[in-house]
Parts: sequence; C-alpha cells; structure tokens
Amino acid sequence: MMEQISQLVETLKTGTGLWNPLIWIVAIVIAFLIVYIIRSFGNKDYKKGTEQTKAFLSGNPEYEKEKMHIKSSNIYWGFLESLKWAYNALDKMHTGNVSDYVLWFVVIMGVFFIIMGVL
Amino acid sequence: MSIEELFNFLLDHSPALIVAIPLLGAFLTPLVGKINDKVRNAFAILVVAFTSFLVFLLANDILTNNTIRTYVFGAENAGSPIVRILFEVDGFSAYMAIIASILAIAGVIYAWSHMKEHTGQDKFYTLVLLMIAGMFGMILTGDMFNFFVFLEITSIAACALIAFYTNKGKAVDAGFKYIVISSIGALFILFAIGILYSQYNALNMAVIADSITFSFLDKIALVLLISGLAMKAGIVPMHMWLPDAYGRAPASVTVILIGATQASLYGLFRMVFSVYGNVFSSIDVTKDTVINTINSVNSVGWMLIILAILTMLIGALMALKQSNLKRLIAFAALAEVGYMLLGVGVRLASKVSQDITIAGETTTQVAFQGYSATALTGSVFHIMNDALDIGLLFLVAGAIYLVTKETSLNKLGGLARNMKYTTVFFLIGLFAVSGMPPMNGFASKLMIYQSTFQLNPIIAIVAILCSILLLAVFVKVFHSAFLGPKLPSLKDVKEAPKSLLIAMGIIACIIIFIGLFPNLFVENIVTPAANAIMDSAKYITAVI
Amino acid sequence: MSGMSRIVKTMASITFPLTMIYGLYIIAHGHLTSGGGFQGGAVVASSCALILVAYGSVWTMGKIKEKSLSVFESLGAIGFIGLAFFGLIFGANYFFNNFLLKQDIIPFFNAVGTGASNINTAGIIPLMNFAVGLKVIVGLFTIVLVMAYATTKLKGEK
Amino acid sequence: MSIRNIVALAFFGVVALFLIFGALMTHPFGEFDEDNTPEMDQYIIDNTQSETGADNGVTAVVFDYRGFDTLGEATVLFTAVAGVIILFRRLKK
Amino acid sequence: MLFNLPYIAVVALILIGLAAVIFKRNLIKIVIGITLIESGVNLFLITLAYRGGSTAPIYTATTTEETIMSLPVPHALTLTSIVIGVAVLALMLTLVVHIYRHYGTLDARKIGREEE
Repeated sequence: MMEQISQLVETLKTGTGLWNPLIWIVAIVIAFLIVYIIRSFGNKDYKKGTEQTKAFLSGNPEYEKEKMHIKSSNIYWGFLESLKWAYNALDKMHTGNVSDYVLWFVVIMGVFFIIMGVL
Repeated sequence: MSIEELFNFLLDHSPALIVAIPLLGAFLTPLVGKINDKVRNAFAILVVAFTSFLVFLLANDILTNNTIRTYVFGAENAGSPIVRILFEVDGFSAYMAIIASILAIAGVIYAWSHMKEHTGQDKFYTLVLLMIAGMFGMILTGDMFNFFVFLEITSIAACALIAFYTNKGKAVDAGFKYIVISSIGALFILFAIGILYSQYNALNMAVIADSITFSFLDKIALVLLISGLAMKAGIVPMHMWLPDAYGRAPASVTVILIGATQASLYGLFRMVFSVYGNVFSSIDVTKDTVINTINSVNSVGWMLIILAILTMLIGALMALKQSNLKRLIAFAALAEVGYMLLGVGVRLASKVSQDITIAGETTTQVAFQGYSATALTGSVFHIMNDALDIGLLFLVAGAIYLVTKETSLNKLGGLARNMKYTTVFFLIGLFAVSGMPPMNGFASKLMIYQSTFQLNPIIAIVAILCSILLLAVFVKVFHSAFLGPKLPSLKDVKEAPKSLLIAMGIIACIIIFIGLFPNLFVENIVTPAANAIMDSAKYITAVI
Repeated sequence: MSGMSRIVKTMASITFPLTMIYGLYIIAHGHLTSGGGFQGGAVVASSCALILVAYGSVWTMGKIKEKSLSVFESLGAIGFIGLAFFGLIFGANYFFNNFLLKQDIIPFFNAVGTGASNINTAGIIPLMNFAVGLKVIVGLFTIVLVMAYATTKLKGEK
Repeated sequence: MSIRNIVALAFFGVVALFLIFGALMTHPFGEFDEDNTPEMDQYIIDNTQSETGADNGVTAVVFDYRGFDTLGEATVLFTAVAGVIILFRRLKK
Repeated sequence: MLFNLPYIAVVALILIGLAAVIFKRNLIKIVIGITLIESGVNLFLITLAYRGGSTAPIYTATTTEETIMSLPVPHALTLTSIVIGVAVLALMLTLVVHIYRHYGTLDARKIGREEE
C-alpha cells in the first residue's frame, strides 16, 4: 500500500528535465498566499459606493453592457492584419475542391518517391 | 463454470470478442430498435461498456506482463506457413485500444440526449457501433489485408455519419470529401499490400517484417503506405478534409471520429516501426539492410519533421482565424497531430551509425540517440492526451450547439451565467489542450520539447510557439463564448442535459487524473507501449 | 422511375424466376463449383432489380418496405456471425472454428470432399454461403430500391 | 493551362515514372522461379480438401482460412446499406 | 519485359483514374475515376494469381496430380475488394444526389468553399 502512495507522488523524469505537478501546486498556492497578503495591504482605503468603484474610461461615458461585448472576429485583429500575407496564402490553399485535396496527396507521394529513389 | 474460469475464457478470446461483440450489437440494433428508443440506447451503451471491460481486461494483462498475445481465427495455432488471419496484440495496440474505448463510451453516452429529436436513430446507433468495431479491428489486427478491410468499414460508417445532417449542404459536402479522400487512400494502401504480397507471398505483418529486404518495390510500397495513412490521419498538406468533416459531423460522432483518425496514425506507426522494422527500428548490424539504409531512414525522419512543423503551424494559425467553433477546434486538433508526428520524426532522424575502433579492429555500430526514446514515448503519450482534450472540447461545442443552435462565435456570449458545469469542463479542456500545467498536455509536450531541443533547438522553439498560439486561440473562444454579458438572443438557455454532462465528466476526470499523477501513468502504461513499438524483433518472434 | 411498357413487364416476370433459380443454384453449390454466396446473391439481386426497373420503384416500394428488408439483412448477418460464435462453444473452442467438419454428432455437411463433387461436405461453409447469400440479396436490392425511390421523389418535387 | 495544372502534371509524371519502374521490376507475369515460390497458396491448394472439405479452393479461402475478412466484407455491405438508408431518411418525425 | 505488360496495364488504369480525379470538375467523373483506380487495383490482385498454364483452384473429376492450379488467395482478396468497391460506390452516388439537391450543380469548384 505504501509503495503505491509513494509511486503516486513520484517525479516524472524526461531524460534532461523533471516534472512533478504536486510540487507545482504547492508552489502556486504559496504564490497566491503572497499575492493575497500584498492585496490586503491596499485594502484599507477602499470604500464601496464611491467614485472608486466606477469604471473610468478617460472621461468618456460608460457604454451599456450589450455594446461592450467584443465579438470574436474582432479579437486579435492586429495579429491577423500584420500576418495578412500568410493568411492570404493559406486561404488560397484551402479551396474546398476535392480535386485539390487529391492533388496534394499526389504531391506528397511524389516528394516521398523522389526522396526514396534518390537515397 | 466458475468466475475464475469465465475470466480466463474471456481473456483468452478477448482479441476476437472486442471486435465481434460490437459487430453483433450492430447487427442486433435494428431488431432491438423495434421495441422502443430507450431500450435501444441502453443496449448500445451496454454493448460498448462490455467491450471496454474486455479491453481493460486485455490491456491489464498485456501491459503488466509486457507480453504479446496472438489470436488465430479458426485453428489452434497459426501453422507454418501462416495462412490464417491472426490478431497480434502488443503493448501499443492495447494502449490504443484503451484510448478508443474511452472515446467510444463517451460518445455513445453523449448521443443519448444529443440525438433525441432526430429521426433514423436505429441506423445511427448501428453505424456508431460498426465504426467502433472497425476502429478496434484496425488497432488489434496483425494482418495487412484485414487492416485494409477494417479501414474501409471505419471510413464508410464515418462518412455516412458525417453527412448525418442531410438538410445542410455543407455536411453532405464534407461527407463526400471524406469518402473520396479515404477511399483513394485506402485503395493505394491496398495497392501497396498487393506489391508486398507479390514479393513475399504473405499477408501477415510479422512474416512480411521478417522477410523484408529494402528493395525498390518495398520502397514504392512504403511510400504508398505512408502517404495513404498520413492522408487518413490528416497531416498537412493533406489535411483539408479534416476541418470540414470534424466541423460538420454531430459532436457525438466527432469524438469517435477522433479515434478513427488516431487509428490511422496507429497504422502509420505500425507500418513504419513493425512492418519495416528491419529498416527503421532495428539496430542489428548483422542485417545489411540496417547499415545500408541509414541515409534513407534519416531523410524520411526529416521529411516527417518538416511535415509535423507545417502541421502545427498551419493548424494553429488557421484556428486563430476561424469564427465557427467546431471548425476552430478541428484546426486545433490538426495542430495537436503535429506533435505526435514530431516524435516519430525525431526518432527516425536520430538513427546514426559510427565506426568504433576497439583494440585495432573496427566495428560498425548502429544506434539511436538517447533522447529519441523520450521523443517517441512523449508522442505516444501525447496521442492519448490529444484524444482526451480535443474530445472534451468537441463535446462542449456540441453541448453549446444543442442548447443555443448557434455555431458562429460572433453570436455567442455570456454562456457562463447559465451553463456552469459546461464552463468548468471547457476550462479544463482549454488548459489541457494548450499544455498548461498541471494538466496532462503539459507532461507529454514537455517530453517532446526536451527531446526535440537536443536534436535541433529551432524545432523545439517552433513547437512551443504553436502551443502558445493554441492557448491564445482558446482564450479567445472562452472570452467570446462564455464571458461577457448575457446576450438578449441567449436569455433563456438552460444547462446541458444530464447525459452530455456525464460524458464530459468522464473525460474531464481522466484528464485531471493523468495531469496530477503523470509519472504513475507514464511508467505503467505509456513506457510499455513505447517499448513495444520500438522493439520490432519481439513483434516478429511472437508469431514465427 | 415509373413502370415500363407491358412487353417489358411480361418479359421481366418470365425472366425473374429463371434468374433467381440460377442464383440460388450458385449459392447452394458454392463450395463445389465456382461461385458462392456473394456471386449468387448478386445474381438474385440483379433479378430483383430487373423487376424494380420494369414495374417502377413506387410500385415495388408499395409491395415491400425497406424496413422489413433491413430486418432480413440483419438476420443474414446475425446468422453469419452466429456461426462464427458457435465455434467458440462447440469443437475446439475457437472463433470461426469449422465445428461441423469431421464429427458425427450433427450428421450433415460433416464429410470431407474427395475430388468428386459431393454436396454433403465442407462443414459450415455451405451454411455461411446461405447466410451471406441472403445478406447480399437483400443488401444490394435495398440499395437499388432506396436510391431509385428517393430519386423518384426528387423528380416529383421539381 | 493554369499554374495548378502544370504543378499537377509535374508531380503526376514523377509518380507515373516510379510506378512504371516498379511494374517493370515485378517478377514476370505468371512465372514463379525458385526464389519466390508461393508457399502459402501451395499449402492451401494441397490441403483445402483435407482441412476444410471444400472442393473449391477460393471458397475455402473466403470462408475458412480468411473467414474473418469475409465477415468484415459482409459488414461493409451492411454498413453501406445502413448509410444509404440513413442518408435518404425522412427528416420529420 | 514483355511479360510485365499486365502490370503496365495496371499502372495505366490507376494513373487514368487519378488523372480523372485531379483534372475533371464533374463530381460524377470524379466518382468514375475512383472506380477506375479500384478496378486497376483489382486487376493487379487478380494478375498475381496466375501461374503459367494453370486452371482455376477447384477440384473436379478431371483433376489429376500434375494439374497446375492458380493461387487462390488473390481471388479471395479481389472478391472482397470488389464488394467493398460496390459499397463505396453506392455511398458516393447517394452523396452526389444530395449535393445536387442542395447546390443545383455538380461542378467541384463551385461547391464546398467554407466561407466563415
């Protein structure tokens, strides 16, 4: 019985590294404790129902909730815009055409044939 | 007969029964369906549960004793020459069977509520059971042509199930693409089987592996096998059928479809490491094929590495762009397949031969680098993690579609306020699929990173980058679907039905268990499987 | 697909029994002469398809529904896999065991062929031929019938 | 003649070249010399009557030696019938 | 060399089918191409069965000791692969019918593009 328990908490060794989730969990709990202590320091001069709790959008009025929800196609807009060249190529690649699918199969087959035949 | 004898009987015949019982259930389903719906659903769940019980019985025996079981159909022993079909179950087959059984039972339980308001449920359950039987047959068989037959069973059943929503044009189109792709791939695999048969007059994998000489025809057969199975497994750039099929199929089917794709990947592993084991995994310098083929082995390994990097990058980048939830998860699944292929590529690329001089005489020595075993173990481990994580995410997506009838992420929002359990399950899947500690995805990805880093640091960096991209993708999904205010169109959504929650809960519990105790899992289940796939001589001598 | 002219219907109804008998002969002698369950089943299914073409799919669907056909097909498949399962119980306890051969408890199909054609041989192979034959007949005919009926409805819609 | 067709023709030619080479390297049609004697098939031809009792060697292979393939084959037909029926089903209850 | 003509025919059939799948736009023609590939593979399998001057592997009253019989296993494989081909063909045609219902066309380039 005891060795099963010990086997549960053993460390996974990956040749050069190791990984043990239980130690990680303990570490993360300690980190959260520290964060909570630091947070409790700033907690004294916090008053409910005053200006502090309102959202401050640099003076602009606050929208109502439905307007503030960001649609998923707007997220990472900058990333997609900066990688437009890659995405154009990928979109050109993904034609929904069955013949192109089979053509890619033939291309890969040819590449493997060349590798195998040459070497 | 006593319970002990019964267990021994079941264990002895389990390789046949694991395939035969789902088949019998599928043949019986149209008759049982005449009674009523609940009895039929319970019957299907019972059949799959009994099959999973047999799978765990068999896997327990094989993985603990580290043996290989063979089962001959229709005779006591295989005889010589081997004319009969025989199943050969080693550690890797048992490992894949465990994955397939978990996915199958989750999918069948999930389908109870998910398929409620659809017609033609008799045929639906028939096809699901046939697909499960084909999956197990592909995994357990030791005969090339039998592998092809079960591949076709899986493909045809999966195609009919992908096109289940016949009132949607895209679903039918995805089904057509899938059947075209899979039939062409299967036909080329059959062509390769014919080439091998014409040379060695044998259809048994072990016999062919024993007598293989890496001649020109063998090279052609190997190319046909690798390309066909890679297309079935959805490797870039032959992946385009995969998002269509995964995205358009019912969620309960998609989970089992993941298992079918993994079975094709299993076929790739088996063909490369067992059937061509004399070339790829053997280090016995007395065989001249081992020494002469180092270059082609390394080049195939680098080719697989390039394909794996492409798979990861394109999967992650395309997933970032999608706004259809199931299609997005399908691209993420594609990226996950790349990690498994990376391990195989690293293993093959690290095979070296050097001449060492001891006391004057020079001897040639062929060996794999030390890290390659870690790479293959990590990729074998990642097969199970990927199946569980992606399966859980697809189940969540199906639950969202069931309660909201929406697939576009732009029309979703604030679901966390109404669907608490589903949100928790999605969070678990998110952390797991993007390799965040302490979930299971992190352990396997860590093994792959570290072994790949020793081969070439840039590859490891790219792999880590793709993992980060996956995290970004699913954070976007979590924000836009679950967080935010209640949308007026989704005011009155309910929590998902019970059977969906049960199915998701099963997979989530397994994910957390593997994540918390990775070493236990790796030592007792993954390492025997990886050793079995790496040792081709044992696979051959188990039959001959 | 509506029915064809009277001549075609008459000729089809004359040819139907002959083709069916020929197919059943091929099924029954599968273990002695060339042929077997699949080939004979295909012949019989083609004769049924001939009737379908001659009389039209609507008439045929009125005669026989695909639900009953699928029940028959399930019966054929269950017979086939059931024979395989019987091998677990009788004989040497192996799946797909040819348990009828070389035993005297069940006195039919248990002889061993000796060159001359002898119908009473080959163990469970004739029974499997019959099961597969039933399965193939019903299966192919169901495919043709369902596709013909559905496409007929399609023409009706437009 | 688009760029796609040119690429397609190129790789198509590569595949064709290798397959034709393979076809020329296969053992001559219908000739079996010493180094490739068909042991498995010869064993079946010799023992089909004594082991399975069937005069027809092909039926012996289909239903006895490789009977499990035949089960899978029947299952494929069953699957196709189920698929055709489920795809042409009525969508309303 | 001349005696490899059947294998050349097999390769030709497979390549014709592959070309039909790649270069044709009509879905029906793609299906025909797949059946061509399949018939090529079947021809390859049944070609492997032949031995010089051999008869069918069936024992009849006229069988003697010196009768050469062709190999029985490729016959069985071809039978299985033919039945599988029939099943795949039925399913593909069913899906083509549905695609025509939804899109009103059979041009492979006009259908199946994922917009979102």
